[in-house]
Amino acid sequence: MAINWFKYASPATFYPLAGRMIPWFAWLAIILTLFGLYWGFFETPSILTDQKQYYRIIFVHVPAAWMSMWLYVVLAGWAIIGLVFNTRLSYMMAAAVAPTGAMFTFLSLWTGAFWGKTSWGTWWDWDPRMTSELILLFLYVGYMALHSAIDDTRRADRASALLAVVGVVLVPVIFWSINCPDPNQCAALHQQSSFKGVESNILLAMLVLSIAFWMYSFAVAFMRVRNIILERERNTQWVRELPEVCE
Amino acid sequence: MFQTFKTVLARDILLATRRRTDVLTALFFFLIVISLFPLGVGIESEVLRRIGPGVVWVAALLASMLALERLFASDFADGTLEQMLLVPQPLGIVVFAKVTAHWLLTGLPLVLIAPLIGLQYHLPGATQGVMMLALLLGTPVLSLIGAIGAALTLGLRGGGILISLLVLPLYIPVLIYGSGAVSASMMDGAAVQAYLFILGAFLLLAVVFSPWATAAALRISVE
Amino acid sequence: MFQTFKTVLARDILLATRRRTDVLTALFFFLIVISLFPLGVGIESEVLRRIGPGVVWVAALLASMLALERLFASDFADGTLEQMLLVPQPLGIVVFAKVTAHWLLTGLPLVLIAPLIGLQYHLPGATQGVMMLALLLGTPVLSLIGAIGAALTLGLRGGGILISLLVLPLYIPVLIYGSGAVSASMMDGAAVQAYLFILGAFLLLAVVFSPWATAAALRISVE
Amino acid sequence: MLEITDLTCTRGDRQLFSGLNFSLDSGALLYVKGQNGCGKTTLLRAICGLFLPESGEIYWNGEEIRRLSDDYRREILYFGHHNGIKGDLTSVENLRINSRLSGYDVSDKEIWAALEHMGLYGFEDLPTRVLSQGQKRRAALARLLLTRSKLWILDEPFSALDMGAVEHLQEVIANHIALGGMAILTTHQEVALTTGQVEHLQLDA
Amino acid sequence: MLEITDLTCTRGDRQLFSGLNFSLDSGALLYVKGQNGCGKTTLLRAICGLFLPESGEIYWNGEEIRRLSDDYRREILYFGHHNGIKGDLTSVENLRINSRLSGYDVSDKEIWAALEHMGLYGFEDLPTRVLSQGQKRRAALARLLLTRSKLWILDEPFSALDMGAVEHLQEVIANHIALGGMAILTTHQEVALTTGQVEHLQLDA
Ligand code: HEM
Ligand SMILES: Nc1ncnc2c1ncn2[C@@H]1O[C@H](COP(=O)(O)OP(=O)(O)OP(=O)(O)O)[C@@H](O)[C@H]1O
Ligand SMILES: Nc1ncnc2c1ncn2[C@@H]1O[C@H](COP(=O)(O)OP(=O)(O)OP(=O)(O)O)[C@@H](O)[C@H]1O
Ligand SMILES: [Mg+2]
Ligand SMILES: [Mg+2]
Repeated sequence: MAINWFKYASPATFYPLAGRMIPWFAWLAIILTLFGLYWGFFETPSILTDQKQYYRIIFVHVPAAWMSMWLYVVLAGWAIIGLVFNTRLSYMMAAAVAPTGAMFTFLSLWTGAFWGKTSWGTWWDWDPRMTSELILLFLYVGYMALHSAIDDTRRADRASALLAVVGVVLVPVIFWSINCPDPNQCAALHQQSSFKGVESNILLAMLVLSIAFWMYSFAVAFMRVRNIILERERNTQWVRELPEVCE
Repeated sequence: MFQTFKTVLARDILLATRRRTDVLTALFFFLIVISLFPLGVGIESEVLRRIGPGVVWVAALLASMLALERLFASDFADGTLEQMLLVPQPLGIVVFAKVTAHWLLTGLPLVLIAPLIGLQYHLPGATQGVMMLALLLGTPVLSLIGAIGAALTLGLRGGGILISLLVLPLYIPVLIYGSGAVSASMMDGAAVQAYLFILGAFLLLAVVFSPWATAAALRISVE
Repeated sequence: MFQTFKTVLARDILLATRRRTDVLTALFFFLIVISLFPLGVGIESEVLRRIGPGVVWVAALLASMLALERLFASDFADGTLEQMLLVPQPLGIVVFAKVTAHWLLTGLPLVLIAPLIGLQYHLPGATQGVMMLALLLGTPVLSLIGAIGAALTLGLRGGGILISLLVLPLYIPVLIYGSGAVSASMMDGAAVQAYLFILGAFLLLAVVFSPWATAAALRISVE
Repeated sequence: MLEITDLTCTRGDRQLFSGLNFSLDSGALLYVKGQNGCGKTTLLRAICGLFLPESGEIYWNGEEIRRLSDDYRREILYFGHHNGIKGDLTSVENLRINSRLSGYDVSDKEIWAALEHMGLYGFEDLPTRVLSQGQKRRAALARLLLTRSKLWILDEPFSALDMGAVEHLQEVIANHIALGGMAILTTHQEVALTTGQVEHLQLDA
Repeated sequence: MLEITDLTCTRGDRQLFSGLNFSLDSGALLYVKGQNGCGKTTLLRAICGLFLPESGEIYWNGEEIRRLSDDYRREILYFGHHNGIKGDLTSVENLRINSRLSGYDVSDKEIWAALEHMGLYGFEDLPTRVLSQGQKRRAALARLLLTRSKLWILDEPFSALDMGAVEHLQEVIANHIALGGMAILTTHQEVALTTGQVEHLQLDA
């Protein structure tokens, strides 16, 4: 049996579906966060010496950094689908994902800065990863700024989608330029990280929290997309008939 | 098709020469920014030599970006852009012609003036050649990428400064490799070639993709 | 008279908030320019600390100038400027209100963000206070001087870049004393006061003279 | 009360008109006519003080307008080829700011009434940028219903308006004249204005 | 030859019109009427392909216009609320560039003749920026005398023109129709067009 994907691309169908999924994602996010933090804080103390306690910030820092990058890919994916198939829902999804992505970017910068202050003795340096993260923040802000600067929603959607696509073409180039501007020397404050070097308890907490952030992103993006749907479709019959609208 | 390219190119250059100042202002802006730095930073030649390549490239970025705003805005305001969208030729051609004119008027002068800057910042002779070459390869990329931003922000209030927000992050690779090439030429001649090669690759990519992205952006913005 | 001032000020702030981005873009431009430098210049903290004050001031100059273009241009294009010239109050008041709004939206945010830049360039804590104070005194001067340039170039093609040509040289004293104050605070606390005092004097002069000069320029440009 | 003596206006090296003399009393309307490019707009802007004539004087109640400045500007309302409204603000906000700047406070109720009067009911709260050409014009013209200025200077106010709106605007102007106001008007459309004293000024080169 | 089926256009959240159907043959003129803001401009821009309609199709000689793109654009001439001429160039230069871009070379003699025809004799060499409102309009309209496009789409072409010019323009349009051309027109002025087949489309909401 073939699934009619375009059926779910209609806001009217997607709205209730998203509504039903939000609680699941929200609860998963809460449970996993609690578990991850518990594990990170109470099951790992033995391996961290006293001056290394701040290392625990890794449980927020690294998942946030991962999510920030992944969400940009998601954003661009929706943008491409929107431009190709001209489905309104994809634009709405893109617009709904952006603030969460920006938030994680900021979170990773913020936690990284604190970590840096304690670990490297400086709030900020021009380490490649840090620089890339900063630029990612600019890209998110650019997307949101363009979207909010245009108040014809159709134009706003399409223009900012195009920007996201241009961004995603250039993002690898930008990151690659920052990481290795000179083929001979790739000095960085971040060590060449690999999972092997990380203690398994820490790794577990980190991974659990990554999944928790992921679930959180789903829940928040769905909530936001539902709001966007309500606002944009407020003049349609089906929105007027919704119980939460007509009361 | 070539006829269209030629007409648009000639038109934009004619428009610029009508106001003679236009041709020179990007250049002057560049020069002024470059000259402001020693005033703010101090005039020790060691420091200047150190920051010279970076300053030149940042100034080039800003000059190119500043001029970008006008790329489509005035055509948009008086309705001629609408007419260009109705030209019976691919819009990408028109865009490419406009960007070419823009580069000839704002990018090329920077390339030609480069040696003068070399003097201001005490850069050695060989470096100046590299700088010109790097600017020659890099500034068209700036114009091409910038055009996309200019098209997207068309007719928006605060367009000028919104463009910078969208476009400056995308300029970063050019900045890094451009100033990298110049810095490298002061230390190690061999690495220069790799830098220039990468800049060339950027240019090729930009020429192929940017006009079409810009055209798409224009269609969205004019609607 | 105060009523007119209030109305124009409220109007311009309302216009800016209508497009929420407008308020933030000058700020982001400033941040991006500041962040570009290390990419071009290199990331050694010694060099960064050395050029930090200069970079901050040059970026502030550019951000303020870029935003200036919009000060009268959009009012000119849609005919509201003409209507303002016909307001039964001295034109200087209207101009002063517009410049104040401009500074609140573009200058003040720079002052508030200054400490963040201090971090990026590894500036010591005391310096950051001085930098904020210097920016607080200096940025209004930039807005006031810039307004004259914006009024003179109104409606000219390539206005944006022409403004920079007229205005940047006039900005130089602010740049020199502003970055001087910041640099001095890193070495010799006593000299700082003198620098700030001079900046304050500039501000006073600008507040007194610039609105009338701008008003005169506007009358000429609109005719 | 408005008196013009020996007015000559030049643009570039073209002399548009020279030695123009006329005067306009309360309750009178002056209808400036002429081909495209004969200098109607230039004349109107000169009367507003926005354009400096080559020679000649313009008097308001016997005083030179350059000398009066603020006091004169309080008495006039100029409506030009441009609408003079901000696209980013709604019609209501535009009108409110406009009247505040002209020096009188108008209540929101009056503003909404004026807009409804101009046929913009339902569009009051949209940014004027999205309005159609004619709707923008209507929003700008709503000022006429709120102003307390005596001398209206209207440059082609009827352009872009549909027929209903043209008729309506004629009434508004006629009303103003009937109440002792003054107006100077240009238009290329045949418009019937009957109330008050209508004078004609042919500006042809 | 131009056929429109079931066209619906929306701006913001306002539906301007829906389910619009009509077709237009050679030698016919379509007169689009309606109040300010009813969607005339939007309809005309949709026909040009500058505005994407919410739903419905537009066919030219049986083919969808989006598919034809270049070939369709060669057949149409659009004249909107904006003049579409550069203020920094002279009328002659503007016209020359315009026709080159439309794909045909017109000699300078023809251009000067067209401008004289439009009553711009003596103004050909001024930058159009200094021309009066109506003169700018005339310079822009001179394109109609040089074009070889079949379908003219004219949005209020008569606005700002003086009476002589309005009459003249009517002749030009009538001529085009008589030679088998097509035109779509909006205007708020009463205009008498007699030649050819004149259809009316009332667009009211
Ligand atoms: C692309 C974004 C980022 C990723 C993927 C990332 C990833 C990581 C990872 C995996 C570690 C663990 C061990 C290591 O490799 O050193 C780490 C450590 C750290 N990160 Fe990040 N990070 C990112 C951005 C940032 C930013 C923006 C900052 C600062 C503002 C920052 C500051 C730090 C610090 C201070 C450490 C501790 C290093 C140590 O003490 O060994 N990171 N990061
Ligand atoms: N720099 C200049 N050089 C020569 N002629 C000029 C210059 N500037 C303006 N003009 C001429 O001055 C006249 C300005 O006329 P104005 O705008 O007052 O006309 P108008 O009567 O309002 O016309 P319309 O009915 O078209 O609005 C035009 O004929 C224009 O060509
Ligand atoms: N974002 C939006 N939200 C609501 N309404 C909008 C929006 N954008 C445009 N409109 C409306 O769409 C209509 C556009 O009409 P259009 O410009 O096609 O009118 P027109 O028939 O050409 O009028 P005119 O005779 O005044 O030129 C206007 O009524 C305008 O208010
Ligand atoms: Mg006129
Ligand atoms: Mg219209």
